Amino acid sequence: MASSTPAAPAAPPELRHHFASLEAQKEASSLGMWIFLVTEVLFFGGMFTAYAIYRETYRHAFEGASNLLDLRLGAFNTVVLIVSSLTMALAVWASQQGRTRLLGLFLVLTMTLGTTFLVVKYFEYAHKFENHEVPGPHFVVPLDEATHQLLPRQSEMFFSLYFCMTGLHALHMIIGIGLLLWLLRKALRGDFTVRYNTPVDMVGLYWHFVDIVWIFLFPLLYLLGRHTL
Amino acid sequence: MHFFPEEASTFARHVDSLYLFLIAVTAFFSLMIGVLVVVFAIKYRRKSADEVATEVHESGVLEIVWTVIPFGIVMIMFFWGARVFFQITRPPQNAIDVYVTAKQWMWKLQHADGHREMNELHVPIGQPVRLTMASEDVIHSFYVPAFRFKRDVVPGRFSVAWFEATKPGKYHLFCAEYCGTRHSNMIGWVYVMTPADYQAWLAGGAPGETLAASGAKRFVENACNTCHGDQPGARGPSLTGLFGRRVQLSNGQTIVADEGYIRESIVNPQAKLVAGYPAIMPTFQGLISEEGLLQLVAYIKSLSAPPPAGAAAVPAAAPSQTPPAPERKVSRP
Amino acid sequence: MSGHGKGHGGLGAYFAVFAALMVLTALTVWAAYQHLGIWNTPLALTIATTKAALVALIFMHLKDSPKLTAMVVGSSILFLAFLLFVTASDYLTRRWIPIYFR
Amino acid sequence: MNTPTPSSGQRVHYLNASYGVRSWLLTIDHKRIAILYLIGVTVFFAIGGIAAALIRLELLTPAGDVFQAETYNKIFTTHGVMMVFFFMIPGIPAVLGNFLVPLMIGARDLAFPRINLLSWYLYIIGGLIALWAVVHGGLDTGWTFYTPYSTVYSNGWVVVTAVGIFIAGFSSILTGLNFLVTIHTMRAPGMTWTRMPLFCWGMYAAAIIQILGTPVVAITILLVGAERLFHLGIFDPAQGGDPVLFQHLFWFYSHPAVYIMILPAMAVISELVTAFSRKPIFGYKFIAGSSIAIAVLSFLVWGHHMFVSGQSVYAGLVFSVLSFLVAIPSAIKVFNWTATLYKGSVSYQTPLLYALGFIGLFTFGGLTGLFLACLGLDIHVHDTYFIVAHFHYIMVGGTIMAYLGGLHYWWPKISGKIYPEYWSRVSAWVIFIGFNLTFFPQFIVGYLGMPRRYHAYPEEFQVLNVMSTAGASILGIGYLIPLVYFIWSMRYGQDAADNPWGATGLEWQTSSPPPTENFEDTPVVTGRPYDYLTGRGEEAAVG
Repeated sequence: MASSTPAAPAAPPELRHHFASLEAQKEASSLGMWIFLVTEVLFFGGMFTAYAIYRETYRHAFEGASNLLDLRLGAFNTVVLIVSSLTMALAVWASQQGRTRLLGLFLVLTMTLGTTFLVVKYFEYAHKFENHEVPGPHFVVPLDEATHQLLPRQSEMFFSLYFCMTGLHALHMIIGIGLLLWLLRKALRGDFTVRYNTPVDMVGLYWHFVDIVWIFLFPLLYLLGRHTL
Repeated sequence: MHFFPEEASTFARHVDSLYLFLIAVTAFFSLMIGVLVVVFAIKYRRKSADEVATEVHESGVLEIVWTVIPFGIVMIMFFWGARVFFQITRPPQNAIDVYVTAKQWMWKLQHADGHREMNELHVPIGQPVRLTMASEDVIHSFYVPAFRFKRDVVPGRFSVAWFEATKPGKYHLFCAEYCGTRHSNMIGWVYVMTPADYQAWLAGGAPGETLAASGAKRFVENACNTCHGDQPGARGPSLTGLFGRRVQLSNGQTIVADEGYIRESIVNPQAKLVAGYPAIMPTFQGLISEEGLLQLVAYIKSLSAPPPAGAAAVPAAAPSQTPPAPERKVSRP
Repeated sequence: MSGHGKGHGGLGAYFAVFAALMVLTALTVWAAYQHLGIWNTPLALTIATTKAALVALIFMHLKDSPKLTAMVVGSSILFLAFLLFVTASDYLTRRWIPIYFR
Repeated sequence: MNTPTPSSGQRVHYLNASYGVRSWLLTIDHKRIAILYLIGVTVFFAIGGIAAALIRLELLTPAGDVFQAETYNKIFTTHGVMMVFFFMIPGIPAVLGNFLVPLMIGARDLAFPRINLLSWYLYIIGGLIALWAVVHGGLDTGWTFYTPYSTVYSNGWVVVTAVGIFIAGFSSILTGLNFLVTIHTMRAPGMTWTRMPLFCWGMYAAAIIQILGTPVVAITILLVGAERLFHLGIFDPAQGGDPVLFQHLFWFYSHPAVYIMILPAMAVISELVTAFSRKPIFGYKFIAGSSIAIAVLSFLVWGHHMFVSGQSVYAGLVFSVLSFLVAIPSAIKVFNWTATLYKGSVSYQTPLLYALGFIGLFTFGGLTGLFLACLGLDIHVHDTYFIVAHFHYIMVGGTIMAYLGGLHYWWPKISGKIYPEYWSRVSAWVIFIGFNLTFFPQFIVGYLGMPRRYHAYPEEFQVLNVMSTAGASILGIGYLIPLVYFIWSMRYGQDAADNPWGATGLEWQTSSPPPTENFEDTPVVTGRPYDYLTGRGEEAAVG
């Protein structure tokens, strides 16, 4: 997955032997990246389908279980990711302007924000483990915050989906941060110029995509049952 | 050599006719393509190394023709197939009930009057039989080739199917969905009997308590009666006369209370809440065995049975009593 | 340097989109607490889709991308819809024919 | 790369441009990667084939007396997993497609050569992991992994196999991605979409499915693994999960996957029929368009695997009608191939024999598919040997015939050598006869009601099973013959001419085997494809 970015090698002549021109090469990279994102859409799509079906079937359990997620942390993470998308977009802009130091700055900012997201996520997860809200043998059916009665047993399904969806999203974040580190190294080495900055662009696309996934996860997981409170 | 299994149900003839039609189409087109390919290949074989083929202009008309004709044919197949499918998927009202529990690797079949069988099923001819099936572990599939019907038994829900046998005999019962190590041993027999023989079979053997009676016990064991006990001001809706009725749900929809609905209301009570009642029933997911669920359903069904006997209906088409047949089958675990 | 030069509305557009995303995030949290009946989810999804569209069009430069890219994105949405809605069609219509009539 | 060392004044081509294991394992030349795939695919085919032989051996007698039931279940699972994920799906695209797509469109390589190599490594790693799981640990779920058997009840190595398949899935995605981008951005000047060989159209259509379908099965199989490891309940009815949802997600990919297997096969046949009739293909646009139509429609028919699973009657109706519709583009192709032979100049060389075999078997296999789309009938034949026979007609009779036909057709280009014509014709006939003897009886035994995946079966089915096993032995020999003479020809075969068949197409205008850069100069295409009548073809006006 990490190799998704069809990037040119570090070698100075960025034009690979089998392309006619840099434009053609960039066009191919960009198309390849977008197609890769299509596969990512369907990859997450499988889980969104499962979510949609069970959410309809076990609406009550899902709404109750959703209220147990920490909305403040979820909203904070949403903001963090949106800011990181902005800094990523600025990084792409900086690379196109050939402003290497600015590029480095924005890459570091994006990485920091991504790491912040993951740290917050870690605390959310830890909290779930403490509360026995992790599906599996140690799962304890939680109380409904609205009615203070036990939730239906199927609330476990909500947490199954919650961990699968956010876990996979977090994995994408980790890969994204890895890609950013790689970019930073190349940027500091001065690989990117006004003429050649495809890798920044490609990683940018990936990063924004991961942000988009979260934009959907946030309301579907955190906001689902708030009106019942 | 046989090319068809025995035709022993009302579906069999329809399915076989459909099959023959499809075979005819298959044979016609396979032969047509085969003959054309061979004829062209021979007739237009290359005679000299530098031979040039004759130009044949593409023909839009031809393309349309061979798009539209197959379209027409497959639509005939579709509608015909759908008709047969509807017949197979919709049980008639006058069916007798048989409850099936599938588990690795056996079939447990229970008649409403309490007869229990293992890997064997006795049914009369000329009487629709509705199977309400549940699986205790993995997916199984109830398949009787002679009846041309099968139905997956999916865990976590009831699978309902029906058939009407037409020809006395002994037929294979297979599990058709791969279910683990001894999948191919999960087979049994269906004995189709004349009504007289069937009555004799029913009369013989000692039926345990009826399924509905077992269900009534479970009803009390699980304390269902505290809320659904028909007492005035009960916390749950009355179940008497519920089965088969339209129910008004709290979300405004109405729904027919069938086996699936009753099962769902036990394991996922909040899914389809009856209008006017609070969402307070706990889920029994994982707390009641599949067999127990079937018994509860049989019990609730019996609460709506037309005769007030309490027990589930015994086939109404019972002719006059006949002496027990000599070779009656008694089920053995 | 395809995509560049035309300018993507420049930096101003980025900050405008950022502001819009923030506002929409606040809006969706606020809306989640309102009693809208069956409309809570559709509204949340509409807001999310709007946000996603903004990110895709501006941050990901989809607005200035070749038509082919738009087709690629369109096809992903189309096939995701196949997956979601055709699967859902099974679940939604399972009870259309009750298995028992009286 | 090592330095080119042309020995004894030989022409330098991609095979002798460099030597040594490193030069192969680190190659980014699409032609060499195709060879790597050829080796991998052949090995996995052999493993799957051995499993098939053991299955047929067991089914010779009704009693399950050769293997334990559990062993038998592991064997058929091995057969399914190896054949589907590691032979059929990569088969034609990764071997022939990899070799030919750049050549046919006049490109020097695929768009992302290093990703191409990566995808081979993913394939091999995934394949070895899966092989280790099914052989060492054993897996008894069938290749379909139906829940809750796979997630809760099976004792097999589900998680490890799932990881292997997951990795191989990425290989498939990357191959598809590479083809799509290459075909979009790297066609030679003048190579418009309607001048593109039908082979590329087929690869393009298959790539669409690889891109859109594979991720869904990847996540599904990941969820199965996670469910087994962490006791999640997404498909487990004991926790309120729905096994039928697994089937939806699984078949969303796995039905279109059948078209990943057959679309490239159809693509090969389009090339063979026209080349050996020496005549332009009849209905070029319809064949090309039907490939795309199949690719799209194939995503809407998966529910016909679930007619008896308890999915809604209405969903069943919709899936049934769409399944019938997807048959029509296939029919269009068959009619057009037949019409291409009409008034052609037909030469019965081995590739054509395979192609004609394909047309016959695919037609029959495709038509028997209608039985399964037909709701009322599918209820009876579902999960019986009728299904087994049907899909083997499509996959073995269709895909493998086309794969072998294509391999024979392009072998002179790939290896630069000629294989013995006599033996190759023998192999075509032996395979055709052996195939029919193996699988035709299975239609009958299936309609009689023999369920699939049975280790032991009632005695009345024995005669047909014996016939099937007899046919399988012939079929097995049939597959060994090409293996022998292809290897033989690499050493002892005569050198092939650049264009031994007198075919059009850019791949025939470069030397055999092609140089590493494919073409001395970038070709320029000036005419329509398959222009056998004027003899101009997609002539490369070199310049």
